[in-house]
Amino acid sequence: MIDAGDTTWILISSALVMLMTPGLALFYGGMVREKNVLSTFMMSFALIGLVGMLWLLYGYSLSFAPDLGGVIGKLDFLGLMNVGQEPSDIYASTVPHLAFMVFQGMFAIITVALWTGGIVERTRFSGFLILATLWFTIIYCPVTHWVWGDGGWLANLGVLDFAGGIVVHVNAGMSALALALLLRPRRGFREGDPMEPHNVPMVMLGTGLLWFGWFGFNAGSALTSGGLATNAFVATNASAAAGAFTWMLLGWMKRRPSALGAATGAVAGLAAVTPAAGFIHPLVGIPIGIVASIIGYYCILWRTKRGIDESLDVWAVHGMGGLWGALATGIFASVTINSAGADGLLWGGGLQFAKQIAGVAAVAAFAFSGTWILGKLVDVTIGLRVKDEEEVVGLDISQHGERAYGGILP
Amino acid sequence: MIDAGDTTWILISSALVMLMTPGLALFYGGMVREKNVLSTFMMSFALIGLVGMLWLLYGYSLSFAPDLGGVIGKLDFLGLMNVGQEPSDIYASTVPHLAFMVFQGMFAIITVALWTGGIVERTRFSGFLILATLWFTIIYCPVTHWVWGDGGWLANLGVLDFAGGIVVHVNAGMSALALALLLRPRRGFREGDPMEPHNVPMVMLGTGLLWFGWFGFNAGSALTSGGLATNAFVATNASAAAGAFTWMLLGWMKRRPSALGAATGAVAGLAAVTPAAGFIHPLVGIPIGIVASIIGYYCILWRTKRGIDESLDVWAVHGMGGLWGALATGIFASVTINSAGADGLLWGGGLQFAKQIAGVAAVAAFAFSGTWILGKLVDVTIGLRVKDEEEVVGLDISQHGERAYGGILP
Amino acid sequence: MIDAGDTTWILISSALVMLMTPGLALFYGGMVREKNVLSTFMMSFALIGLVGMLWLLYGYSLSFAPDLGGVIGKLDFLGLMNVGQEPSDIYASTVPHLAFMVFQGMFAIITVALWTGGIVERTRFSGFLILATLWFTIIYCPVTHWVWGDGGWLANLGVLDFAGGIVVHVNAGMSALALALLLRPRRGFREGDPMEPHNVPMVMLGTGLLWFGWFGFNAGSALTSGGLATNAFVATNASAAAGAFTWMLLGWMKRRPSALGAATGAVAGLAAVTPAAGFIHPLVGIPIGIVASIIGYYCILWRTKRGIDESLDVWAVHGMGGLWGALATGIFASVTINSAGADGLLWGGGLQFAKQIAGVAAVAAFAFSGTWILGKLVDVTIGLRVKDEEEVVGLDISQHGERAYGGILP
Amino acid sequence: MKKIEAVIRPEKLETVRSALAGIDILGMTVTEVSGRGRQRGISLQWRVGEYRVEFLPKVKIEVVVLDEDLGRAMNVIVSKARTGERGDGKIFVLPIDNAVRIRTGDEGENAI
Amino acid sequence: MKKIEAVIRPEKLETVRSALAGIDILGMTVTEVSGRGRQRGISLQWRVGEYRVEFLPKVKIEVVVLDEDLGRAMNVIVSKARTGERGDGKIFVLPIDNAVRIRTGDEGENAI
Amino acid sequence: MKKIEAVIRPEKLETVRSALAGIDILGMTVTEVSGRGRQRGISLQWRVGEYRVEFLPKVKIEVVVLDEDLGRAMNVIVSKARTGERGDGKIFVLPIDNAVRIRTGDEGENAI
Ligand SMILES: Nc1ncnc2c1ncn2[C@@H]1O[C@H](COP(=O)(O)OP(=O)(O)O)[C@@H](O)[C@H]1O
Ligand SMILES: Nc1ncnc2c1ncn2[C@@H]1O[C@H](COP(=O)(O)OP(=O)(O)O)[C@@H](O)[C@H]1O
Ligand SMILES: Nc1ncnc2c1ncn2[C@@H]1O[C@H](COP(=O)(O)OP(=O)(O)O)[C@@H](O)[C@H]1O
Repeated sequence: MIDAGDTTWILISSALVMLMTPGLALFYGGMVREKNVLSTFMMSFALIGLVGMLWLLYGYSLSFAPDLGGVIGKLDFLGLMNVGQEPSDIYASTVPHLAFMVFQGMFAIITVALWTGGIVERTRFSGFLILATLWFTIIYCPVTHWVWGDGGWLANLGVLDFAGGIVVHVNAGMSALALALLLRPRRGFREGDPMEPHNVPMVMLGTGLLWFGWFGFNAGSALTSGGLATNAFVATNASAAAGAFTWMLLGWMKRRPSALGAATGAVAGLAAVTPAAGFIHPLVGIPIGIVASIIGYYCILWRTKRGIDESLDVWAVHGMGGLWGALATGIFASVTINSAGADGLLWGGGLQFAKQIAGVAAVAAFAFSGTWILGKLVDVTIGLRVKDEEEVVGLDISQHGERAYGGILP
Repeated sequence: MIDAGDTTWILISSALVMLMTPGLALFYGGMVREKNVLSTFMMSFALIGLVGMLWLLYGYSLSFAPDLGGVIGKLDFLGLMNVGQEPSDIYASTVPHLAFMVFQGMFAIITVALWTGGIVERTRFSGFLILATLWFTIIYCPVTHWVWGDGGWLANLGVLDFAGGIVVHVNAGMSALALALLLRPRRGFREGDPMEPHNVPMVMLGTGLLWFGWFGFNAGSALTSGGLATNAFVATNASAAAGAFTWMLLGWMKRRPSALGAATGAVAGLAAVTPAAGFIHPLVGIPIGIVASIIGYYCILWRTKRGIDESLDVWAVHGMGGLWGALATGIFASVTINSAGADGLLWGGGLQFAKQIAGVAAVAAFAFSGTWILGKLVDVTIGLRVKDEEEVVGLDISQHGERAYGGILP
Repeated sequence: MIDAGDTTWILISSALVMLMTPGLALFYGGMVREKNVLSTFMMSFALIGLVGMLWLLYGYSLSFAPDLGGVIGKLDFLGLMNVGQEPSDIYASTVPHLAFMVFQGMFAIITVALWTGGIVERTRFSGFLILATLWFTIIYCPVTHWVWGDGGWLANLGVLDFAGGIVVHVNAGMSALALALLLRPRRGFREGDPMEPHNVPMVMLGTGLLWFGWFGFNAGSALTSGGLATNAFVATNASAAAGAFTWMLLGWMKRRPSALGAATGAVAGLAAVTPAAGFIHPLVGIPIGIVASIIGYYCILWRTKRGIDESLDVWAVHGMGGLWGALATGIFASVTINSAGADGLLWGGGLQFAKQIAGVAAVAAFAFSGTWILGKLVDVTIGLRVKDEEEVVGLDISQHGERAYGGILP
Repeated sequence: MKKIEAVIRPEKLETVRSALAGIDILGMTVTEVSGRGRQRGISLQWRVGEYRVEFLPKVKIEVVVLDEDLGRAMNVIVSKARTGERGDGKIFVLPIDNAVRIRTGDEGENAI
Repeated sequence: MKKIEAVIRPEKLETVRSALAGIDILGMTVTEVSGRGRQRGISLQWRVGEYRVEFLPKVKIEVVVLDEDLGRAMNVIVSKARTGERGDGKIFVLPIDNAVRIRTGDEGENAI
Repeated sequence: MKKIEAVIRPEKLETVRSALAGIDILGMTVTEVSGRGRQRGISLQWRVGEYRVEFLPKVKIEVVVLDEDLGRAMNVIVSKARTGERGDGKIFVLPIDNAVRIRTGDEGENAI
């Protein structure tokens, strides 16, 4: 039976998650140099178009249609076949099946957009579009099916992932790392060129929109309105707040409380609480956010020292944040919060903790290696990196034939 | 009976549509030159104030009060008389009458704001405010009554317009064209001065907010939460995605995939799917978006060649997009999607197709000629175009006494 | 009993109010000079983190837990004890207690953020954080309890404050004034240095987001979806529209219709209608907005002439706006709109008007004097004002070690 | 060789540029600057009242020309940039010791 | 006629401008520039750690003065722009061959 | 003393800066400018088709050097800023009458 309140919740949550991709474009776009702003934006905006269509055509089916061997969905939902205004038999029984479908579609878009942060300022746009299509099809849809699809093998195993800590963040984070290693650093990165963010207020605005949208992402994942959605909402805000504040303090201990740091910490907290939000007591959001920022901070330190140009730290912030959150779910989850969940380590659920490790490990390994192979494939065929001169001039001009800010004018 | 879920949906949809006008200000403001940014913003923001009040005072009554001869509403709802917390007898029976009223008011605001895109960078602010008041009263309210008012002649005829393809987009697009022809091109336009967009990221952000808000615009127009709203939501996203991607490819075929192009295509897709979203299968959003971008692209090409300075292409993108969408409704509409709709050409509904043509033609002709007359009237009395020196210096300084970006400072 | 529609409404309203703080950061950040943008942003963003956590830990309890002597809440809700997925016994009986809690938390965050507008461009970040913590604990939580807490003495007295005209706007406005007087003007302020807003489009975007979020603030304060929420929604929009338009005209009478003025007027209208929105006929929003702008305009004129550098006019716009709105509630409130309200002066409710005066006076006096004392305390211990050189160089560099816009680069 | 530095109104840039192109002077370097002279700043609107900005946006054109082109170039600039109102700007002529075209290494007059 | 090019700290612009106005030197052109000298850049915070920016924001003031005003103008600038810390900047004096006021066409010393 | 004004491609700034630092020339002032020369602007994408921008972003480096360092400095700039394509830019050398270090008041060659 369709419930109007629940449907409103899923629709507005879908809209909120949609807004996160423009938010991400601002978050990323503010951190690159002026010559690569539009290129960075387009890696997000083009996906709202591309993945937005592919999801309807076949992505939803591969992810959520009846199971084939635990690894992939069948083609029952191809081109929205059997997906209509009535609720699905399996998922989200109080909202139209189409609403569940489009809500999930917004997750697909932003997950692909997330890993673009690892390879900004040097990626060929044509190669990127091919890679995004392949990645969406071969990495995203299967992983989603494993974890969230009815009959997926990780779902069957009992791995908990409330809103995508594994599906979205570990997945995108490991993929970004693989691609950054494959593509090698930007020119000048190892030489210590500054790579100064061209517009930090743009980053802050992006952070605000991400935070706002994340309420749809996490609390919407309850798939109904009510106590569970509220629980996830509060936990999400707690972790984001704690993450932002912690990262600010970490920077302060070394020197100053930086705005860029606070923004990064907020996102780390949001990513980390994602898998847990609907299974934990809301107050647990605070330690989750604190630890997410500490992990993220030191992971960036490590990757910078190693000369790895995973440029906007998708791996450190989302990948490691999501990993920590998935494990934290295995520690703090409680059936008193969500009876469909499980008890974590803290309440004697050692097995659940092991399952969480298994789930993270499987997806991390698959995402890293699969993405590396796909990236290599695209690189040796179409080419995934721009020519040196194109990189030097900037991708806005070289890939898109335009520039972000118009100049000397009548 | 008031339903809490439906009311929440209409209230949040109203908020979303309200946000579209600031979104439009960004979308337009990023495309003009630095000296005219605030002027462009103010043509939207002043309307949120002006039309926001006029709607309450008399606009809602002219548009939706009991019918007078099929052409206009009576004065029963003047100053919100008889419009209260209880549902209306006629419209949206599950939400407070005031909610329906304010939702519709947000449409009025953005429709007037839309056509300002045709005459940016040269319009006198005082003349503009008078024109906007006249246009709202003499063009917008009647047209709305014709199509959506109980007893309006186009409604009686059976013309379908789910969320305003005709009322909003054809209407604003044709009006923008009339005014652009009347006001003549900006200085330097015919000489080929660049007129470079001063801030493309601002355009992209505006696009993101428009897209986000459009979910309220289209899916909110179901006036209840549930299957139909969801259908409209999914169709909307599909068309926007297809529009964005198509326009990007069109630019690429000539040279490069441009960000400005993708943003334009998204808006074209959104405008085109507006009249159709609640009558068609969601997947039909894809061809609607594709065709909208192709039409828009070639219309801009045509108007540029003809030396017409309809500056930000309200006619090509919204007007022609809305026209195409209204016809597409006559082709693809199906009563299996919406039993209150009709079957289109494809399902044997040839008559419906003819009705759609009639509806578009009537509104296009009325909007174009009516607007031209109103514009002329204002131009010869108060003046609608700034003086040459004012245009050269820029409208921010000359009309508003301020500038967008502060300079050399202590 | 939890209602899905109501819960959706409170959750989305919470998200909307959360978005207001980044909106405020833009609104304020655009008005300061380039060297202080990030500092201004951080005074808002740091609070989303800090107050976001403190609210969960003890703020909610001090504000809303069972009453202690009319002045403060007990510790029953410490660390979210007794605050769960079930509705509260006392507040908002159709939504989870956690939802009411988080909705109120978003108010706490933005109230603290509001008064930062009075002391931008010269405040030491460390001192600010301490002051914010003290202010939140010693001023905000008690005042909230007085007005909204079950058993609070102003609530018992019958003072009406629908969505925070007193709790939020009078409170923040008087506090900003006290701190501005304490901290003294920015260097160059009295000498007439221009202090030009560095980015007015950023201010406009902030205004748009504030307006959008304010629907959650005011209409969400109905705590259920339905007629009352809708009434508040419509009144809010009416007042904002009237405020924006009026301020624009005021500037025009002197010289030109300025964008910055329209933005300021919108916020004045929004602040003023806040206490009234759920008690008055929606159309009364118009005179409330008009008068709010007139009051705000002349208050700024007055404080500028007096050489008071209450830099971004929190006192004039929010404080005096909220004061006017609270009195207007005592004039225009009607039980036909809200049976839980009262009749104002206009309907014979002279006593209610007196109560409103009492409520405003009590909070204004407490906020002004309490804040002055707290500010002094912080100033003489840790220091609340940066050193002269730090102020001259700018707070972005001196307090946060970063700059907003990156420069000359490869 | 001489260097012409002309500070003009921004809105005159396009006219001046194309007039210079008309006499075959193509190379030039342009900078957005802020200037102050007899035209003493401008007052702008604020929330209430106005504030004064001491510097106005101007554009500085730098053109290095051969001695024989100097007169013509200056005449073109003066005639095209003039409105007759305060704030039209100034032209300064500076001596140049040498010039090099980086692409080829050509020096002196050949570099222009 | 001489042209003074002074590269100073941005925060000193207002002081210098009004001091020059005090000795009746009103005309000037100002540019936001980036400079490097003994004060070798600055390190800024990033998400973690810091990065170095080689160039610091400075302001360049260009004032063309009559020969007899040169000394006074330079003294004013030096005294008003000085903090005594690295990064105070430099003043350069360049010869000027000619000047024209665009509004009137006045040449030479009359144009200043 | 001479002043070198080099207009170069923005992407060459870092190379030139560090090469100059290599020969111990540290002081310099850099400005973002727009230039036009043989490389005649660029055409950019619009919604449909393209539009032409007459001026391209360039960077102007100003370095005041002692006469004896002039040749070395110019050689470094020419060699590091060259790509061989149109648009590499120009170097101009201007005479300097005097220089002052604001911090200390040192004049002439001591100020460099
Ligand atoms: N002595 C000067 N030195 C450098 N620049 C100057 C000088 N006088 C004027 N300028 C520049 O010329 C611009 C126009 O000067 P102004 O005195 O307003 O023009 P006019 O004399 O034609 O009325 C100023 O804004 C400034 O940039
Ligand atoms: N040789 C030079 N040529 C051009 N500009 C210079 C030169 N030396 C210094 N500058 C400019 O002067 C500014 C201040 O120089 P710096 O050496 O830091 O000052 P100081 O010598 O007073 O400590 C630099 O940032 C740069 O813009
Ligand atoms: N005569 C000139 N005066 C001033 N600047 C010039 C002149 N010629 C060229 N420039 C500057 O040098 C830049 C490069 O010039 P260009 O002719 O494109 O280079 P090249 O001759 O090396 O191909 C131009 O963009 C402009 O900024």
